[in-house]
Amino acid sequence: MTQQASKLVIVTEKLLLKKIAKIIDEAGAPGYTVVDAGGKGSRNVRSTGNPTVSDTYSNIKFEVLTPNREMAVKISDEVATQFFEDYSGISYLCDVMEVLHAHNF
Amino acid sequence: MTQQASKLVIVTEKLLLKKIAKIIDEAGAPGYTVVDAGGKGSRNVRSTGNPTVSDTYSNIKFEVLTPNREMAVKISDEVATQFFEDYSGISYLCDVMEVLHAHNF
Amino acid sequence: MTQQASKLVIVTEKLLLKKIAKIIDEAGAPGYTVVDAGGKGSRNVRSTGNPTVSDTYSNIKFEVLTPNREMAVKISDEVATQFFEDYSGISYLCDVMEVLHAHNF
Amino acid sequence: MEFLSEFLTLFIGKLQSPTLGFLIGGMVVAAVNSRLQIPDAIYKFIVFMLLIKVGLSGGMAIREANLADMLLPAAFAALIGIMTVFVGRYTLAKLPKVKVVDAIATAGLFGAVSGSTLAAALTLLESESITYEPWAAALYPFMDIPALVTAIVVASIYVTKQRQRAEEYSKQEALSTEGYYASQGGGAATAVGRRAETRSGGSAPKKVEIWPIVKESLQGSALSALLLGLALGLFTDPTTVYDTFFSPMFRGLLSILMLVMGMEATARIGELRKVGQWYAIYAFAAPLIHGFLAFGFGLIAHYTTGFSLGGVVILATIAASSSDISGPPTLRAGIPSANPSAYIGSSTAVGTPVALALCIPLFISVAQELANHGG
Amino acid sequence: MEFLSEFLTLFIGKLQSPTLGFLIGGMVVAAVNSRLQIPDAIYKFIVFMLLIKVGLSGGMAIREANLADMLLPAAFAALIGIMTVFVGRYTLAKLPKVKVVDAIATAGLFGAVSGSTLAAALTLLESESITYEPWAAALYPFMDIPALVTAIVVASIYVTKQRQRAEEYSKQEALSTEGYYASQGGGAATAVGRRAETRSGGSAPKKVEIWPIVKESLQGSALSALLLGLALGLFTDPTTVYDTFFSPMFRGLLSILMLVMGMEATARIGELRKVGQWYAIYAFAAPLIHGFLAFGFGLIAHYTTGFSLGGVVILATIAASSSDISGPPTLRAGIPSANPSAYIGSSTAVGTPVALALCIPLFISVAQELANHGG
Amino acid sequence: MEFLSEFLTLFIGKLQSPTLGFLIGGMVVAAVNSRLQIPDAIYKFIVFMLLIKVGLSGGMAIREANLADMLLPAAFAALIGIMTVFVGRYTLAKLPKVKVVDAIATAGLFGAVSGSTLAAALTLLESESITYEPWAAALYPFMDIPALVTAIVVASIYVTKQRQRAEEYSKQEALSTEGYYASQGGGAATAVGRRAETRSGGSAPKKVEIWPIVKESLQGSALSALLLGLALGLFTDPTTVYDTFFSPMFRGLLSILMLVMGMEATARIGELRKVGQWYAIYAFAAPLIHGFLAFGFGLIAHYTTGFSLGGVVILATIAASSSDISGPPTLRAGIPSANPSAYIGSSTAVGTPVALALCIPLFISVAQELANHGG
Ligand SMILES: Nc1ncnc2c1ncn2[C@@H]1O[C@H](COP(=O)(O)O)[C@@H](O)[C@H]1O
Ligand SMILES: Nc1ncnc2c1ncn2[C@@H]1O[C@H](COP(=O)(O)O)[C@@H](O)[C@H]1O
Ligand SMILES: Nc1ncnc2c1ncn2[C@@H]1O[C@H](COP(=O)(O)O)[C@@H](O)[C@H]1O
Ligand code: NA
Ligand code: NA
Ligand code: NA
Repeated sequence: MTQQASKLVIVTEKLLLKKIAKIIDEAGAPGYTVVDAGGKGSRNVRSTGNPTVSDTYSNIKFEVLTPNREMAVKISDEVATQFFEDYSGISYLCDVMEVLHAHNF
Repeated sequence: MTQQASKLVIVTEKLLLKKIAKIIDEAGAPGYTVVDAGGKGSRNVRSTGNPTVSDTYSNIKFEVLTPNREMAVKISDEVATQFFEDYSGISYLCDVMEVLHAHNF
Repeated sequence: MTQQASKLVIVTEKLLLKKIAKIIDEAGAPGYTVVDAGGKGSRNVRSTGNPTVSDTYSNIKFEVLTPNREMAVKISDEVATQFFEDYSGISYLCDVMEVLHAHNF
Repeated sequence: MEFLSEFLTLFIGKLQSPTLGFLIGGMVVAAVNSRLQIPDAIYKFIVFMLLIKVGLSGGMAIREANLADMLLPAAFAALIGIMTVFVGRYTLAKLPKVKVVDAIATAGLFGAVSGSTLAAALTLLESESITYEPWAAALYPFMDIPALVTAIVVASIYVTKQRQRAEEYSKQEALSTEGYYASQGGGAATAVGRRAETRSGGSAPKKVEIWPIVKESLQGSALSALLLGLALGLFTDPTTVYDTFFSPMFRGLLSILMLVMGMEATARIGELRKVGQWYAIYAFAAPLIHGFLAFGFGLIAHYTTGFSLGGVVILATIAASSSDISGPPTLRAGIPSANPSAYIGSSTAVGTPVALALCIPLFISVAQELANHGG
Repeated sequence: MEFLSEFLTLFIGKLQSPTLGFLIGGMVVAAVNSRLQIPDAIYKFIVFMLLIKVGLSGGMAIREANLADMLLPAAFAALIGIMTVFVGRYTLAKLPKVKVVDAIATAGLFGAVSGSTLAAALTLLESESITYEPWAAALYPFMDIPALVTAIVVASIYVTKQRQRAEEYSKQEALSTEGYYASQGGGAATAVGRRAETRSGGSAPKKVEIWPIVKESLQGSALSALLLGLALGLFTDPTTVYDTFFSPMFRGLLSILMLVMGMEATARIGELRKVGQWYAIYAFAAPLIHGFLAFGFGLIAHYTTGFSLGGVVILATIAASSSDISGPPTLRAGIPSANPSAYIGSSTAVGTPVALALCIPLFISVAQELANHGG
Repeated sequence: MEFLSEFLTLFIGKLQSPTLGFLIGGMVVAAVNSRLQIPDAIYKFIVFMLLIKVGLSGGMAIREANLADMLLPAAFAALIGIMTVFVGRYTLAKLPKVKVVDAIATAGLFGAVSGSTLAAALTLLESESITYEPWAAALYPFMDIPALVTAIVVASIYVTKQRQRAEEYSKQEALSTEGYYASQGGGAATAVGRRAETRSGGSAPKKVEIWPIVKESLQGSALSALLLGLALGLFTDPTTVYDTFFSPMFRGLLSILMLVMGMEATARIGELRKVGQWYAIYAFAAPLIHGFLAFGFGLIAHYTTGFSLGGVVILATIAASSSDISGPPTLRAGIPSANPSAYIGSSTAVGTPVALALCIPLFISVAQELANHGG
């Protein structure tokens, strides 16, 4: 019952959490996982007003397993079009060898 | 001295942290990494009584590098058999090109 | 405009956050992402004085997308040489199928 | 007539208490989607502070108390905790579209006790200068633990029976168990299904062990803080630190906790909606029913052994309250097949607000009426 | 002459206030790279505590107040909020190397209000026994919201116009828009560029909706806490909890918040440096200019409708302050193309310290002088 | 005889202090696997509050003090800090199965100072109305920094020597260094080993720089908070905020910190067990030995320069205490090859409880005896 899948990774500003979750949902992805992250990229800023003296991260990293490559690319395109002009962010695709156990694959 | 390995990823409810760590240990895996995560899947619930108004995540994500595919599958099977009937969770396998530096590989 | 890349993952003690970030920067990597992590490996200790009764993690996990394998190996070698004798840590390389959207690739 | 008007005046006065104001404030704040948040660390710390204070004051006062007086109320507390579960088993669980395990878990949570509701009742009793036994707050575990244990045991028996029946059935039909699990678990789908046989094969009618559940309850953060406070009050002399720190902070921290409970209630309404209206009705009625049941038992103790009317209010409050901190994880571990949306939603979104806003003022008003008219 | 020496004495006395000491302490602590940290959860909770206290005391006092007196100062507050943005639009935005959207966002943040600066002013007024209207703190939203709304509207109009011009140009030239975006966005590079056409194609001159911005502001954690406090003070009777908890904690928590603001200021200096010196100059001058502008308006209200001199100081302070908590996320969402380094850096690293350390003592000294000489 | 019985009475009275009660309570809570937790943010904030309060009160009082009196005790403090390391180097490090670097690091941590232990001693001194010099708490860094610096320097010299010897050996034998590292580092295995040559090749007998270690210590969160408080007490007038906030909260926050220390101690026992019994014995004896050594030096200052007996107790306490917050990261960075399980386990699981529960009451009792009998 194992099966192949693609894993889409999106790292971007925490501010966009809800909006990106909505895009992923609407694309029909079976689920997603999100973790708090920090990082550095082309723009050196991803502050949203949190004190920098506190050590909270202001990025988030989404990982979305999708049944096929197309869905992943669609989500990534949508996110990049809507947000990556104005916000920090990166998205890339990994191979998942196989999904071993899942409720929704 | 680099070598191939499999990476098993398990995302499930935080409640199970200790129990899953025990399974991984007992399977003989050389180690694991765990991060707090949030997410959405087939069941919409992974609350364990934390206030939802606080922004803490209630999932965890394990990543286990195993020396071979069999060990990863064994851990995943064990976890799924014991928990995935009653708890949210997903597990999948990634290719790791090579382990560059490690104390226990 | 998509392109192949390598993903270097380094899990080590939180104490080293700034020093490793510096190594990554100096190697010329276009960016990195870092998350708080817990874990277990060959040494059972990665405490830096935090109360263990608090549930904060004391590891960190770096993920660095690099344009080629060489840069990843270079970073990993540098980190391992400087730190892995005395500190807990593991580093490994994953394939990234393609970088879909990025500001700096 | 006069009783009623007097009662209503009392009751309305209570509604203006800031405690309740903060609760409603929290509900409104969450309802208008405000980004106001009380950080999780603060929330946890406040709960700790309140319960250790309740414990300390109890422990310090208990030294002079005659603990034999506690016997009857404690027995009543345990009885009510157990009854609550069976009430739920034979009302909520019988309703259409309500899954039996979900109903049992919900009843267990309503039988268990909320530390914050208890704290709110103590504050109001003090404002109204109603006296109560110093050990009354220590009735908490006597109701909490029996309720959780009963719920888990009842659910286990039910699940085991169901499984046996299903197995017999599957032997007869020689069918895959997949269909059964799909219809039972809701979310437990294919990838897991194939392992179900192995698992259910191994589950011979196994006994539920009670001690682990009791231990799990006692280890919960709320009960631990309460018991720690009791012990410290009993064995050390914390008067200075109590008077300069724990006691003066109590009222203020409670008000903030009420805010959190209010925000929580609104935030959880959605979860409740998913599991259906019966839960909402149960969650509204249960605190009142359990509370007045306990009030009745309390009055028996009042007339026979002189249990104070303040103590009766406390007994009724812990019966009316439903656990919000330590209960859910215990149930999640003990009845894993029950849907947490059902019980957490019912308790947090409806049960707790009803207990705080209706039950406590009601119980106090009734107690005052009884006192005035020579109770 | 005498006025000046008296004033200097007053002013120097204020510099020794512990509030300011903690601010400077925080700056030093961060400058020497100390690992001292105030956890984020604590910081958020302190802000909540301060603003709910300000709200509660306002709400409790407002009951007896004549709210008609509030009309003129509130109108002035809104006017100043709006003017601030236009001042920035026609000064900062015209300077070399300053991007127009960045300048508008910065001006919006300086028009908005800082709850912590307001709290510091209230403490100092109380230490100096200067009276003010109980509702004066409620002027906060009347300046905050208009400033943010104006900034977002002005920026949107500007961006839309630029885009239209660019499109016409690109039609003429039939060139890829990539060059444009590269020069505009700075960081928005190739991978994104290819989608720009699709996007800008769809953006017909769309109207900016104002209500969502107002809502977003009101939902911010700072304003929410203030309004919640106001409502609770108005509709319930929180005297006990206010007197035993919120009021006594105020001064202490404020001092810790000042420490955080100081640490923040130093930590953000680097960001400010990246965006250039003009921002530093604006951030230094703006609090003084906005503050004295508001002081002038306040005096009009003082002489015409009897607005107290303490109230004038408060009006001047909220004008001088720049938002540190709720403003940035609102702007980030409302003017996404503006660089947050510019506005957060300007406000936190220079604007807030100037408002706290220079403006408040200055305004109070002037008010005292006016009072002494028959203002 | 009479002395002894008097002393025992005093000592037992101290054991009932709530401070100690909370410590033991925390140990029990952790031992029974309770899920009670004090969030990390709260823990960090409490440490900050305690140390800034100690600093503030010191700073405010120091103004009138004659700082020349501080010279001798400060010199003694530094001396004791350095001696501690050498005591460890020539006792613990010589024991079987004890790695030399681990022993040096442990000795360094026991030489360093624990802010929370210091705070507990100050509270007890106040309860017992024993006076002490206002600047006595400022002896902290004079012992803390020399101890850490000495430990790091001694360890570096040792490691460099070992490495040179190993290199000479490896040249003779022309063997891979892998074996050496495997036996030395324990965990540093193959994948890393192959790079060892490159690295050790480059490590010419390099000097240890002292200033970075001192800076690292001063930048630690505990010392930073203490020094910040000192500076604020000295240069501003924080009386109001001190009296309304920092001082009244002290005792309560300390009790909670004791709870955390107790929980920590139990949680770390496992780590200690792994590194062997010698560490446990050292960790039990060291606080007593260091403490009484310092008590002796303190008495010299008492009889020669009139250093108060309260001050002697403070000097003895900081000697007995072992660092729990800022020490470990400094050592981890300064002696990376030492196993943190060894030193953190020894200090937290045994050293701190012994210092708190045995040493402080002991020192105070002895001081009181000396005072009563004309010390
Ligand atoms: N090469 C990279 N490897 C890993 N993460 C990256 C990389 N580049 C950017 N990121 C992440 O993506 C975020 C946004 O990148 P950017 O839009 O380039 O500022 C950064 O804050 C990082 O967390
Ligand atoms: N397609 C997916 N991609 C990434 N994470 C997922 C996916 N499906 C489920 N998850 C994660 O696994 C958890 C449990 O999933 P479930 O058991 O389907 O509720 C979710 O909360 C997510 O964190
Ligand atoms: N096999 C593994 N799989 C995943 N993470 C690992 C593994 N081995 C070690 N780690 C991580 O690397 C850290 C350091 O490992 P070590 O240096 O072996 O103690 C551990 O705390 C884990 O977080
Ligand atoms: Na109950
Ligand atoms: Na302003
Ligand atoms: Na010491």
